[in-house]
Amino acid sequence: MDALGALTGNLLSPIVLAFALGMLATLLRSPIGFPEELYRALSIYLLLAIGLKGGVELRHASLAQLWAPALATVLLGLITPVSAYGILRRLGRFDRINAAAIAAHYGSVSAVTFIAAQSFGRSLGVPEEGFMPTLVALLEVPAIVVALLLVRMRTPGAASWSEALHEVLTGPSVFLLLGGVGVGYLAGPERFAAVAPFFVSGFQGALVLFLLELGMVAARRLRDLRRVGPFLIGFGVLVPMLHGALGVLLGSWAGLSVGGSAVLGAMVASASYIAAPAAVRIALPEANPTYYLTASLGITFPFNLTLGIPLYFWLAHLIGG
Amino acid sequence: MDALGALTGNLLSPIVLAFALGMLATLLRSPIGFPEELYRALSIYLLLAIGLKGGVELRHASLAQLWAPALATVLLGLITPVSAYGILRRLGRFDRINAAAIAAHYGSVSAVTFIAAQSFGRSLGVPEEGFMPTLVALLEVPAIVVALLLVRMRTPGAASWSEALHEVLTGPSVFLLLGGVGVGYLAGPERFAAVAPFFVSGFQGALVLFLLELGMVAARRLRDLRRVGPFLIGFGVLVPMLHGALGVLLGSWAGLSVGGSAVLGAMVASASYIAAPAAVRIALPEANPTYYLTASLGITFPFNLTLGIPLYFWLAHLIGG
Amino acid sequence: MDALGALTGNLLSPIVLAFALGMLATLLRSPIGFPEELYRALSIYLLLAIGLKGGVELRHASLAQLWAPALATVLLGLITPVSAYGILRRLGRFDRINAAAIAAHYGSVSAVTFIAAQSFGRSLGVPEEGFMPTLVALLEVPAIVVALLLVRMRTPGAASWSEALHEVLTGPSVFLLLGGVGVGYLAGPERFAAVAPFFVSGFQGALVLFLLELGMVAARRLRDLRRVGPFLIGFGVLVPMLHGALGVLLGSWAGLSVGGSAVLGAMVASASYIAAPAAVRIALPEANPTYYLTASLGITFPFNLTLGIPLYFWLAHLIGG
Amino acid sequence: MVSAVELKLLTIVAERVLEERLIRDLRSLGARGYTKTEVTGEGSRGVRASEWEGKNVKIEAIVSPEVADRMFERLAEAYFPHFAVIAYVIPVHVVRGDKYI
Amino acid sequence: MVSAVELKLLTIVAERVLEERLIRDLRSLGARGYTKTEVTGEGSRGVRASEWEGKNVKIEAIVSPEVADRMFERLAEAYFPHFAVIAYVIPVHVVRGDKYI
Amino acid sequence: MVSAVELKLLTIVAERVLEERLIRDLRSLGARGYTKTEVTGEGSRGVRASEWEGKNVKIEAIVSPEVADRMFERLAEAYFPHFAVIAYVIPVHVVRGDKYI
Ligand SMILES: Nc1ncnc2c1ncn2[C@@H]1O[C@H](COP(=O)(O)O)[C@@H](O)[C@H]1O
Ligand SMILES: Nc1ncnc2c1ncn2[C@@H]1O[C@H](COP(=O)(O)O)[C@@H](O)[C@H]1O
Ligand SMILES: Nc1ncnc2c1ncn2[C@@H]1O[C@H](COP(=O)(O)O)[C@@H](O)[C@H]1O
Ligand code: NA
Ligand code: NA
Ligand code: NA
Repeated sequence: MDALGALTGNLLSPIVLAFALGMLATLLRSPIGFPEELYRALSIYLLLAIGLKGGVELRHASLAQLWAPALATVLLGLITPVSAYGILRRLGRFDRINAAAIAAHYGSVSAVTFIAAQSFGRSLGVPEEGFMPTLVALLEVPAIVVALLLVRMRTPGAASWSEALHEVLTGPSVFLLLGGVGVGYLAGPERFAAVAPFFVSGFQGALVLFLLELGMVAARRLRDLRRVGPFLIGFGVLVPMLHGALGVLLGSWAGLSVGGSAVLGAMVASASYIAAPAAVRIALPEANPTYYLTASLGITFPFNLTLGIPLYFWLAHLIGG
Repeated sequence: MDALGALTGNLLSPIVLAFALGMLATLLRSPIGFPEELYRALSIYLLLAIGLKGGVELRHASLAQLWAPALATVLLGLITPVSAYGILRRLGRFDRINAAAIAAHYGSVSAVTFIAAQSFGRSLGVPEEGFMPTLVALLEVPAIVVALLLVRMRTPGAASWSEALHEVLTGPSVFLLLGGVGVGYLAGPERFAAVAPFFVSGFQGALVLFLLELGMVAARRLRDLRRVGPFLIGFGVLVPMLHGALGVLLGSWAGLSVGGSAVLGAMVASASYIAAPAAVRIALPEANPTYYLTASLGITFPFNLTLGIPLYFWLAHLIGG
Repeated sequence: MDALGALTGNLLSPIVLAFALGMLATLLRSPIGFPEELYRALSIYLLLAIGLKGGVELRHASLAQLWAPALATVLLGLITPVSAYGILRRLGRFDRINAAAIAAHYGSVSAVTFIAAQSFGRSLGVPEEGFMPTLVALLEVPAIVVALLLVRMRTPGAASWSEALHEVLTGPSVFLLLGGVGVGYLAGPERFAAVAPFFVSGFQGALVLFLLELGMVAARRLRDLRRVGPFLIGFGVLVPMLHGALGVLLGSWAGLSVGGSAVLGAMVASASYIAAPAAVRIALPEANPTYYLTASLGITFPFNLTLGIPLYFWLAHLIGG
Repeated sequence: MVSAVELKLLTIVAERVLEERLIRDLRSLGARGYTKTEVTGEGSRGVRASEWEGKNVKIEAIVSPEVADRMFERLAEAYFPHFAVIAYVIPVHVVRGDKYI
Repeated sequence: MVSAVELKLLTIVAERVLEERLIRDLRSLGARGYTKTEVTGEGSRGVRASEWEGKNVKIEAIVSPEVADRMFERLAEAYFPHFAVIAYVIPVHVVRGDKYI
Repeated sequence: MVSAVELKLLTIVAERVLEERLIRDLRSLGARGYTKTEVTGEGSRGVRASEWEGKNVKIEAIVSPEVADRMFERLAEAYFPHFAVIAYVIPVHVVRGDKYI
């Protein structure tokens, strides 16, 4: 694999460029007026689309293929919040609550990073397994539960714990992903064909629009970089690399293809910024959102999108290629 | 025709599954946050798209083919509100005003049911005539007028009658359908080709998104099932079957194909929940919206979508096949 | 070239018909409820799409081909506000401020008119050069600066001049056009292929929806026709013809193809109704918006869309064909 | 200090289907302008026709006390019996208030 | 003239994540209805979880003075320490105000 | 009872093009926050540049009486002559009102 070529290819992909354009818009204070409703509409569309495609392809997967990657995913969902928490407490000297809040984000997964990794793999001709969207849903929940437990063991009585759980489980990303998987699985490839032009052909282009807006949002987070301090900035780059390597490794052990383990690596490396913030805001209101939002959206997401994803593919190639 | 196979095929179609997923979202209180603007955008798109396609195909229809189905449609638009009204008054013991309000809904037509029937027919390889969208617009108005007249003959002076009529005639569904038909007819197939990818290829997928939201809305109506009583629940299932059979029959007499008379049956069986509620709210404010909305959206629409449509196709097949 | 056939062809194109349907909706007071967010979403999509396509094609253009048309465009952006201003002051007896405000609009460019001209040319088989979107961005800014200078030379101290400039330069149309060009250029044709179904195939259809809404907006402006007086109505038809002829001529001299000079003519003939109104409202708040909005949106845009564009193509054909 | 006139801020929250009619009534009873917001809400009454469209409208108008009173009466007689409507009045100080009377 | 009861208009602006909870609290403390508007804003506190979603909610409820007081207390104890919330009360005259008490 | 400070609720409805400038002015004159709503409306003046965009903005700020007065003056001198703007003030009781002064 030509690592440098792949990296350039990624940096010049329309979705990465659109993200950069969005950042530029915020920096120039360009009043593009991207409607929030369009942003929400696009996330519903993207989540449902990957769910549907994943569901259709899930039919080709046997339980024998599925169980090991699923187990690896759940394991990663249990380990990574703990490793993130440990690093934040020991090395970063964060208090218990903020450490748990950030750990919840880094243990969970960003659906958009998953999509970007998927697109990158396909552009390289290294596709991932069709059942991966199911794994995204599996990876999303446990870390948030673990992270909240880490605080709860010492701080009893947070009344809204169950609310936070309900929030994650029924939140848009888990619900639409799993719902899409269910619909796609039941409908099957033939009946899916009629809706494919909308959900498959339009997908990459819709992603460009979405990343344009996400770039604007991420750039707004950059303004807080100074307030989060150098430790969190380093954390936001190094921990994804650590988690990503772990994901690639376990994925490869679990029998995933090169594309599959690279995408799993990207998933594990990513930090949630939809499900986790909502749940954490409810369960740990004392935590400072500046920390977890700036780290996940301002540092880790751009890092993964540009450098991380090619890196995880390169690793997967080394290990499994 | 394999009735059972067709039924299963319908229940497993992406649009029916999406509707069910939407209902599930409401039952689980999942905060998907479907923007209302997306819902309105999708309805404009869907109505315009069926109008456009209908208009392009209307060019192939001669007046000789058209007049009999058109006449049948208008007749059905005059008869069905009266039959619904009679049943509600005699058997259901509804007062004059609520009976008329419900009758207006069951005499008029739901464009989404039409679209679903159309999709079902095509998936079976039994397409309907290309001029059907024109008939949808024709069927939408008379019933509402007749139903309001039924009350008005006894209750003079409702000041806002003309407003209600203006509401139906210029309301989004009649206007966009007929407008689309006009544009499609004038543009013709060649000039339409450039916009076809947007309006034709994307159609089924957009319908999936739309039905996801409609499922959420319909499930909210289910909460009122207890308040409307068993009579109206039975009414919401049996009257569509009665009207549907009538529609299939008259359609078949008027010379429509099997697909055409089945789709006409579904149209006649359906109850309006866009044009009629708005008009009735204005002209008959004393009527209780819980009755007419719950019946049309909570009972009849899901019934037609799942069981009704295959039934009307089966009937049409028996009669005309 | 069959001028009459081309004219009919244009009048029967789906986008012109959709514009007419939108006007009809306003005249009939039809409550279609087109969400403003959809309108904004469509403009972002359209601007980005033409930018992207232009950027991809810009790769094929050499600087040698580019410099003359670019120079012609900038020249036209400097000349046309002055000519418009002169006509308004001398013949129309407008005061300095309103003359400058209107001149800013007629010197700048309407992106939708550009798109419509482009579509028309392609339907005729007379495509324009691929780098034209860059010229649209070039044409947008100078006229507004010149027009504001025309007032400023006599009226010192308007504090918000720099704000107005920032508004134009970072406004959605310039930013998204140029941003799209940049992304398309860097990504190149291969990487663009993945997003092409979304941005290319869907384009014409999205334009239909957009013009439906624009028709509604333009029809609302028609109500003010009486208030702007006969001079401005004549101005709104004749000045575009003058500027359009100038554009075609200079474009042809600069070496553009028939399609290219016709499209440049349409661009120069068009009056801005996005960038200019916002900038003028800030820099010249004393100017009466009724004048410039009604002229550009109520008169010139419909004129160009229906008659102007075929006219500029006919002219370009005469000169260069 | 800038002169500020004391007037009434009349607020009406109603199902969307009434929007046009309420604005027509307001104008005919003497209001010189209004501001409209799309809102949602729940109240004592059950469903309404516009419910599945998801929104109500809130109409706010700066008016003289007389106009507020007249509109209150109109609401009570024409809208309250059958429609989901709520209305209230707040005294406000308005800059250049004379143009609203 | 139409009878108008004097009541309180309680307004709460809060980050969106609190919406459901605030409405539940309002209902449980005695409010009979509310009107909700999507808003944006800036205040003294920094970021909030919902910030990147871009919106806050404004909840307005016509309530009796006692309900307003109870809700003020609830806000002070359960929300002010950790959330971005602001709340204020205005006396209003409400048509048919008796149905809101 | 929770302490509630009496302050002013300043409301400005203006064409959208003014949004940024109004907020900048508010901040510079001493407001510590604001809440913004997208609204539409009609008034005495005719068209405005933003009309075809369809919306105005409503900016609400809890401020001290002095800040309200200063902003009234700014509005009267810088905005009223040429722009579609309306502004009014209402006295309100604010929970933890001291943070807004
Ligand atoms: N107590 C209240 N406070 C604020 N808004 C209310 C209240 N009650 C009702 N509303 C609003 O008025 C609409 C109609 O209320 P109702 O007629 O009681 O169903 C509701 O949808 C709410 O938007
Ligand atoms: N002085 C103020 N006036 C009006 N709204 C405010 C004010 N301060 C804060 N807000 C609103 O309350 C939200 C939370 O404010 P804060 O808790 O100060 O960050 C902001 O996003 C604004 O919508
Ligand atoms: N009397 C009024 N009551 C409430 N809002 C008003 C009133 N007059 C004007 N407005 C609002 O202020 C904006 C500008 O008004 P104007 O400057 O009179 O054109 C309008 O678009 C309305 O949103
Ligand atoms: Na992770
Ligand atoms: Na019917
Ligand atoms: Na021009």
